[in-house]
Amino acid sequence: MTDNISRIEPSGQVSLLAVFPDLGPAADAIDKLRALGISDDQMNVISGVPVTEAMLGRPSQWTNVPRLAGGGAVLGFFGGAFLMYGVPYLYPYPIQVSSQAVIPGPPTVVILFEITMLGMLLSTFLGVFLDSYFPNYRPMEYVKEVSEGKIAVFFKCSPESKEKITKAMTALGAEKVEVAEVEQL
Amino acid sequence: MAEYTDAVHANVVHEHKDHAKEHLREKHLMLDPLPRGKMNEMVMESMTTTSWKFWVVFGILSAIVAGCLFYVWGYMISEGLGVTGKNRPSYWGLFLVNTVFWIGISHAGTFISAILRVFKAEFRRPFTRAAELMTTFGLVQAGFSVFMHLGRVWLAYWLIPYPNQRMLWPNTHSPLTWDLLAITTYLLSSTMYLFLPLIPDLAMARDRSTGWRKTFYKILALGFRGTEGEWTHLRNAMTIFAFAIIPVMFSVHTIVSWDFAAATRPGWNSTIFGPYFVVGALHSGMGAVVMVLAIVRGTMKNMKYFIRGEHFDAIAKLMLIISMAWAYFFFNDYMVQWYGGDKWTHQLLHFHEAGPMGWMWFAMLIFNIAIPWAVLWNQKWRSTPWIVFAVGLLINVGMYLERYIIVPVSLSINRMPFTWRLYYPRVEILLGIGTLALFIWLYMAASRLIPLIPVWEVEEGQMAHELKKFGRETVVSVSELE
Amino acid sequence: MIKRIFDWLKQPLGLIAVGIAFLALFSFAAYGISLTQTSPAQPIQFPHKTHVGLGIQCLYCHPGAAKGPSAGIPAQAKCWACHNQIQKTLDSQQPDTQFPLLKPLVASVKSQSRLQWVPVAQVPDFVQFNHRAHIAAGQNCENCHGDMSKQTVAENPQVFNMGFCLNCHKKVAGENHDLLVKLTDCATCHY
Amino acid sequence: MSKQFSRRDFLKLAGVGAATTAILTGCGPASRLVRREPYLQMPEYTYNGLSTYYATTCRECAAGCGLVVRTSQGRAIKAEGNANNPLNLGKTCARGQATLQGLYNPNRVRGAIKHKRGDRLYDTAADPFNDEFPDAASNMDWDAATQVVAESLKNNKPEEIAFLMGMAPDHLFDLATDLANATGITAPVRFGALSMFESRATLNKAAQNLFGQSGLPFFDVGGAQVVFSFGANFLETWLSPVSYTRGFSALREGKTKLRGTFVQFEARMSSTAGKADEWVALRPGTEAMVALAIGRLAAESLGITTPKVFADVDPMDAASKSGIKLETLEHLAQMFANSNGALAIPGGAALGQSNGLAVAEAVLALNALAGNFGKPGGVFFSALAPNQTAYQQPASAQEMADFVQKMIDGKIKVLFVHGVNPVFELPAALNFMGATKSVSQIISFATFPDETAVEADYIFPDHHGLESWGYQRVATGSKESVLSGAQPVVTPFYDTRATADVLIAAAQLAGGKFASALPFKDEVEFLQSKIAPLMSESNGFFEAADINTFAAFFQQYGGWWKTIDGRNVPNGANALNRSISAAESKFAGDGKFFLVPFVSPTLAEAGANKPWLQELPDPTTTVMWNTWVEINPATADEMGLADNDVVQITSDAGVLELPVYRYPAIRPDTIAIPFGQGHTAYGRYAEKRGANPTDLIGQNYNEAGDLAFAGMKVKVEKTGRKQALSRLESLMGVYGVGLGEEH
Amino acid sequence: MIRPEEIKLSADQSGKWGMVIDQDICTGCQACVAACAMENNISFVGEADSGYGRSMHWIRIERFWEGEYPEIKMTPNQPMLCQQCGSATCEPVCPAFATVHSQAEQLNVQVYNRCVGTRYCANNCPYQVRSFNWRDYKRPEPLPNQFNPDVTVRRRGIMEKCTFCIQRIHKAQDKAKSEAREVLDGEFTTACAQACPADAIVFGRVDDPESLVSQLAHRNHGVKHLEELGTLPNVTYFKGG
Repeated sequence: MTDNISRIEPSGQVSLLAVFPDLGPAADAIDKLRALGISDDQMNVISGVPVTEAMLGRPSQWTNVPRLAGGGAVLGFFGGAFLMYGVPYLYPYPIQVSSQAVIPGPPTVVILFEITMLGMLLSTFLGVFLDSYFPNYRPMEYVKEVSEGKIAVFFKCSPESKEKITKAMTALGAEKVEVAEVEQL
Repeated sequence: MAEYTDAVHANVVHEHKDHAKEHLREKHLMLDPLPRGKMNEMVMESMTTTSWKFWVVFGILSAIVAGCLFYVWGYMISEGLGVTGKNRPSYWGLFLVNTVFWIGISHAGTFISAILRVFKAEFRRPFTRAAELMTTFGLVQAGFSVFMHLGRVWLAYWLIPYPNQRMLWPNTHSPLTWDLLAITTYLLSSTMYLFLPLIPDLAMARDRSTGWRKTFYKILALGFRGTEGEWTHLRNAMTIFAFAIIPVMFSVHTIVSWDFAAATRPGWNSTIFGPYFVVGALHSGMGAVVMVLAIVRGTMKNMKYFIRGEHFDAIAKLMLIISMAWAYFFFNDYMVQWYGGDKWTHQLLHFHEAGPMGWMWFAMLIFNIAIPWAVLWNQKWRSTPWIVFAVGLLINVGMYLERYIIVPVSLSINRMPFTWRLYYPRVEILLGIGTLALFIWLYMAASRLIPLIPVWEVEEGQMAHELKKFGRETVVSVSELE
Repeated sequence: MIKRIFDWLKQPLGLIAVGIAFLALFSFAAYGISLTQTSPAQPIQFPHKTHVGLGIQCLYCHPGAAKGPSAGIPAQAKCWACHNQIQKTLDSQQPDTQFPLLKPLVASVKSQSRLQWVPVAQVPDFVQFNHRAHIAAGQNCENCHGDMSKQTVAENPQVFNMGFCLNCHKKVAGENHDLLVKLTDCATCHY
Repeated sequence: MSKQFSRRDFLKLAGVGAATTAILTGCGPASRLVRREPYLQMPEYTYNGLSTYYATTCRECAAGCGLVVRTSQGRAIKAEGNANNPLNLGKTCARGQATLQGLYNPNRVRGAIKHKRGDRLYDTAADPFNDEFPDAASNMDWDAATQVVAESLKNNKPEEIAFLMGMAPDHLFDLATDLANATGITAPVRFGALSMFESRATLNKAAQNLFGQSGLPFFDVGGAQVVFSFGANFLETWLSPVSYTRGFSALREGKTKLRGTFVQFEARMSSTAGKADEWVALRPGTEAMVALAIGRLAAESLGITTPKVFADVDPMDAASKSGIKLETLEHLAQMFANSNGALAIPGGAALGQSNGLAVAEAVLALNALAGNFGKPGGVFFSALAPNQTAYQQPASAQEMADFVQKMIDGKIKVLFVHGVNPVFELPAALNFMGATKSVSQIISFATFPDETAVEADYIFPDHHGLESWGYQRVATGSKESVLSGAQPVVTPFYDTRATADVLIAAAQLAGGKFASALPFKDEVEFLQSKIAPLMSESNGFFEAADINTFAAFFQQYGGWWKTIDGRNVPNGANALNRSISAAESKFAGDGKFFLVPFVSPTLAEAGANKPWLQELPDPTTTVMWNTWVEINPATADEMGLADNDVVQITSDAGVLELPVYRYPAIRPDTIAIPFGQGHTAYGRYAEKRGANPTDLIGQNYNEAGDLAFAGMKVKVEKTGRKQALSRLESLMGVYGVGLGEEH
Repeated sequence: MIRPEEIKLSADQSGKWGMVIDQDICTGCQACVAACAMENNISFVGEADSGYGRSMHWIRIERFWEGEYPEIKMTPNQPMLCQQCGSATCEPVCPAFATVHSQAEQLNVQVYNRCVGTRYCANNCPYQVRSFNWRDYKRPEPLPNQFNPDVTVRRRGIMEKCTFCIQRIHKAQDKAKSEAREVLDGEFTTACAQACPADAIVFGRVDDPESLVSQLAHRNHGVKHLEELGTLPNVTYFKGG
């Protein structure tokens, strides 16, 4: 997970944040960083709009959300199936309503559908958080400008190269380059 | 883009190009970008700028909610449903009318934020949240109304499937059980669907606020920063939601309609009730959305920038189409019932039109069909908020009457003429007003607490839109972002 | 304002106060629930143990159980029929008596007033229970009421809820389909 | 005392407490809410939870149906018919079913009361559906009460002491009669609104005139093939509705022959007429004429010489005056003549006319024409009850008027009232209320705080019928001679005392001839003395050697009856050779409308205090809890009257305001009002509800002395107010009101 | 344990208890209505509520009019009570299984304590014979002394309806069992049939061809109400006339 960068801090590394006003300079900066020997998994981009990987030329992000959703749907389906096919066997007594079969056909479809969807959507929602480790109220590296539409590139480098990289970033249009401050979000 | 072609006439000359551009900019939010920081500020300002009028209205609503909803409900629980106007044969009354009504209202939010998102209708961007809030709050009212309806509401938990010592589970044969599951699914999923796109805006609000608001947003934003991973997950989830919630939405109102259609009563036992109810729900939902937008635009600061004539125009077009669809289904239902020739159904149809509640039937047709058709053809009127507001209001009245006709009016007539009796609502009216007040109250509270405009979505849209020259003509183009 | 309250609550004293408040609430609730579970006070701390120990059959005092729905509480005349021949009963009228349990009985017989017993084993009004059928089916009293030779005032060994009834009905019916239908039918107990 | 009986070891808890427990038991033994009291002494044969059944007699009307009352833990739970009793064979009417609502009525007189005339006996302002409804407290003990009775017996001239009694119970009447006979007290007078509306005196008189013998005719409806009823509402309240309904059932089922035909002649379709194959809406007052015309036409159809009795009538004239088509009359006459067993019954409003006696005679003459006397499906004299030597006729209205006059003249100093509520039941025009002012001491034995009790100086409440000993002679309805026996099925609920016991004790206290007139220890001993002679009679339902066994059987079976047909055959030899006036009856007042008061089939005269009887829909109109006036819709349209419009009805005698019921089966020139409501006392459920149509009835009598209650003409005016009637039926579904147009 | 597939559906069975009502001899006297109320602890509701269609009668007597004055006729009185349908429309719609088909007695059972008061069953009953406790109808002391201990006292928010006097069925069965025999035809009957002075109501086993009710029901002019809905009612009416 790319997010792990913020948490696992290899000793001796410095975290830097470069804030760019627009996508173009940010994309250039990423290329530059790569050229400066900082690998993609040492970088992260924080933005206020959903920026796709292609825009910045970043490797695509891995997500388990669709799988989790599928898993939830399966769970929901079995939950519904239990309600329809299992519960009548739990009754110690025959419950007959009207002359309808004890396990009714068409209502099964309805119940299965609803509970499947419920399972799927719930797991999607929870999956978002499970899969990307938030909610997270611990201090994190962040700059507020991000929510003003700026793009922040966040990367780690050795203390020696800090100076050099800062310069390069500023040249590419970074509004500021600084040691990433850990903020209580 | 239709507006654009309308506006830019064939005889527009070159010199006027800048003027045309300016015109387009004024008209379209997406072509009128502001810096994100500015928009953030405007949205934050709209939340925090509160006049005394707001508090007066809010106070009055609080009093109504406390009095009409909770006090009267408590009274009703302690006295029994005898304080309502229900009787034999009108065992169901205004509560179920309200339930169907509120579920109908709730359909608009999903329609706008899911279907329009799936079909990439760009005009949706500034008001998806305003509509989605209606879904959640409307469903809350629907839930309240259902619980009010129960004779022994304190035992309502029996309808939930859970293991118990009685070894007794809910009856899966009953449309009400389906209903309960469907509404629960819908309420949960629409709330989640409201929350997911809200997170980035909450993070924005967190960054721009201080004091208790800061704490509030901090908690709700869940530590969202906007990293690539977070965005990817959110986007993925939103896509899944947008697709999955659509069938849920259709199923909910279809199942609500089955409460009626599955019954053996004349007039109810109709196969077309499912789609008829869904379209009816959209009809009233769209009406409600424009009402809310018009009020939000008129009363909240900075909203005139975000919500413009184009939006009213677009929704009004949908309203017109849905009105036509509703008319089609209505006629379909009527036609087949009439053709069936069952004497009790005939009696009921006659009762609808010529009975003591006949005025409702005619008012329903006028409000739901005649007025939208007469008014919404005109683009200028469509773009005028107050006109669309008025039409939306009338449609909602008409749809309320439709449900009233379906529930208590149809219940008055059955196969046992000896028991026919009219229904006169009593405390249900107060409780209905209470739910309406609670809805508005929740909405007002929400408008002070959460950003009503999804700023990041607007910015995303503005980033993607541009004017492009095709030959001699400047047209709007959208680049694919997602 | 709210912030200040929260701040105060965050300090140790505040935390203790919150703790105490929760504990108080919890103990009130626990007390309330325990109240509903303890056996109620009876006019006489009736020693079932003693009576059963003397070899008196349940059906002697509660003959209704074999005949109809209700086992019933014996008429005071029945108590007195034995007791007025027992020396202890007569002794209990002495001021320095060592048999205080008998005093209320003697007093009520003398004043022709009724003892106000409080039923312990009870099913709700919506359950139509018939002792006769259960006795006829060979059920022993202690299956439901517990071993009375160990109890003084009658206690309820279990909550008579539907699960309790059904478990037994299921067991009794076994593989007998018709009997199971009858014993698990809603209308057998609820009407 | 009441506590003890109400709180006995309830098997399954009673009342609201039960429900509370039901909710709370979810949490465990919530039993602390319930207290159970054991019996001090368990009654024999009683087991907790098992019901005990006691046979007794229904006292809701005087017919004398046998009941078997189910009791549990000392509470009466359900009244069911006594299948042994030949009168009702296990069946009951609605009023009999509701008798327990009287026993457990929240407004009963709970003990002996010295009372200021006119004072309320309970708080009338309170909500009738609420528990809190304080009743007047008892302020005397029974010793003092007995003393009061003894002194009034002793300190007044015997002829200044009067007993006014209801139609039930008979044993008390016998006791009072014995007392009167032995001491010179005025012979007790019996009266009841039902007997007034049944016109028993007219029937009796007509029988005497035609057959030369007094007695109550018995009409064997079940055995007939064609039944013509002139106003007799025998399926509702008339004489013995349960046994007549059985007869009707037999008529219709055609157990032996074809399904019988039933024709009803009356101006307003009663619920009896609703069951008729033909309802002939004749003009009120023309019943005699129509009956005679049918007789004449029938005789012609039979091809015999017209009997003298029918000779004077002109069928054409009768048809035009009665408003019946001549063809209809002819067709009916043919039906009557050619049937294999025709029966004609006079009764109800037809007799309550100034020419009521002529009507009765004319209709009985039709039976003579049919020659059905003593035959199955014909007319009999009802079997006399076992300890009866002659038919005892209750006082006619005329006799009651004379009685009232005696009161006004000060000839009555002490009035004992039992089992009747004359202030309510007698028409106001007879001025019983005014006459009470001239009576120095009124002692009421009322069980319920009725209007007459309110006017009494002392109220010494009798037990409710189900708490009482007694017997009731069956006046009519069974083939056999029947004496229905009553016994207490529960211990008295309140501090009430049997009136017989009070009188016996008071007589003993008064000493002298009083003591020797009633030489009994108590009521039971008196009863045994009265049934003892039956032991020697033959053909009894049971036999016993000694009186104790006999009395035990009497209790066990709910009475004593013979096993043979005890009916007498009327001698109809001269019935056709008399002449009967066919003149129309005279009507008092100059209004436009004939007034037909009828007894409410569900409430009758004393049912109004029983909430479930109030909630029973009237069989014809389905109205509950109120009084209405029936008006033909055509007339109502003419007058601009909609349903529920309140109209003012004015007669010579009084004014009433009532909501309109547009009744489609009533003559346009007639209005009808049910009798049974309009109480000014009588408990929370009866009071301030509806109106009493006797307020409209003037002092008009027929030749037999019965009240011409249907002999009024009244004015009807719209008031402009509305009062909604509670109906079970749907105005929309049944009448199409509010459905837009006719459907 | 009975597995769902072992359950015999009522549609395949002929019913067990049934009733025959002869409308020709029903006089509309309301004795059955009163008897039913007395037997089954039914509340009275007072003038206002009863006029508003909230009366609790489990059995009601319907009558209509035919024609206009003077040729007007009252239609035969029609006692309307729960038809104890074999395929009852009220049952499947209850979300709580509060109204179910009794397998043992083949009756349509209302389990009061399970009812949450959705009133769907009442809406769906084509005979409109269910009544709802709109309030806690008050029965002031000492009226509650009359309560039948064999029948549950219902409170507000609960649906109720005719049970074919199931407490009497149980009592008779219990008695027969204690005497080691079968219940005899006519040994007991419902409160309404017992009271009916005209004997217009007959109750008994419809699955026993020898019983009186079966014999009567096989008369060719019996009709069942709204049979076309497929409800398999167990009450047969004779219109007569």
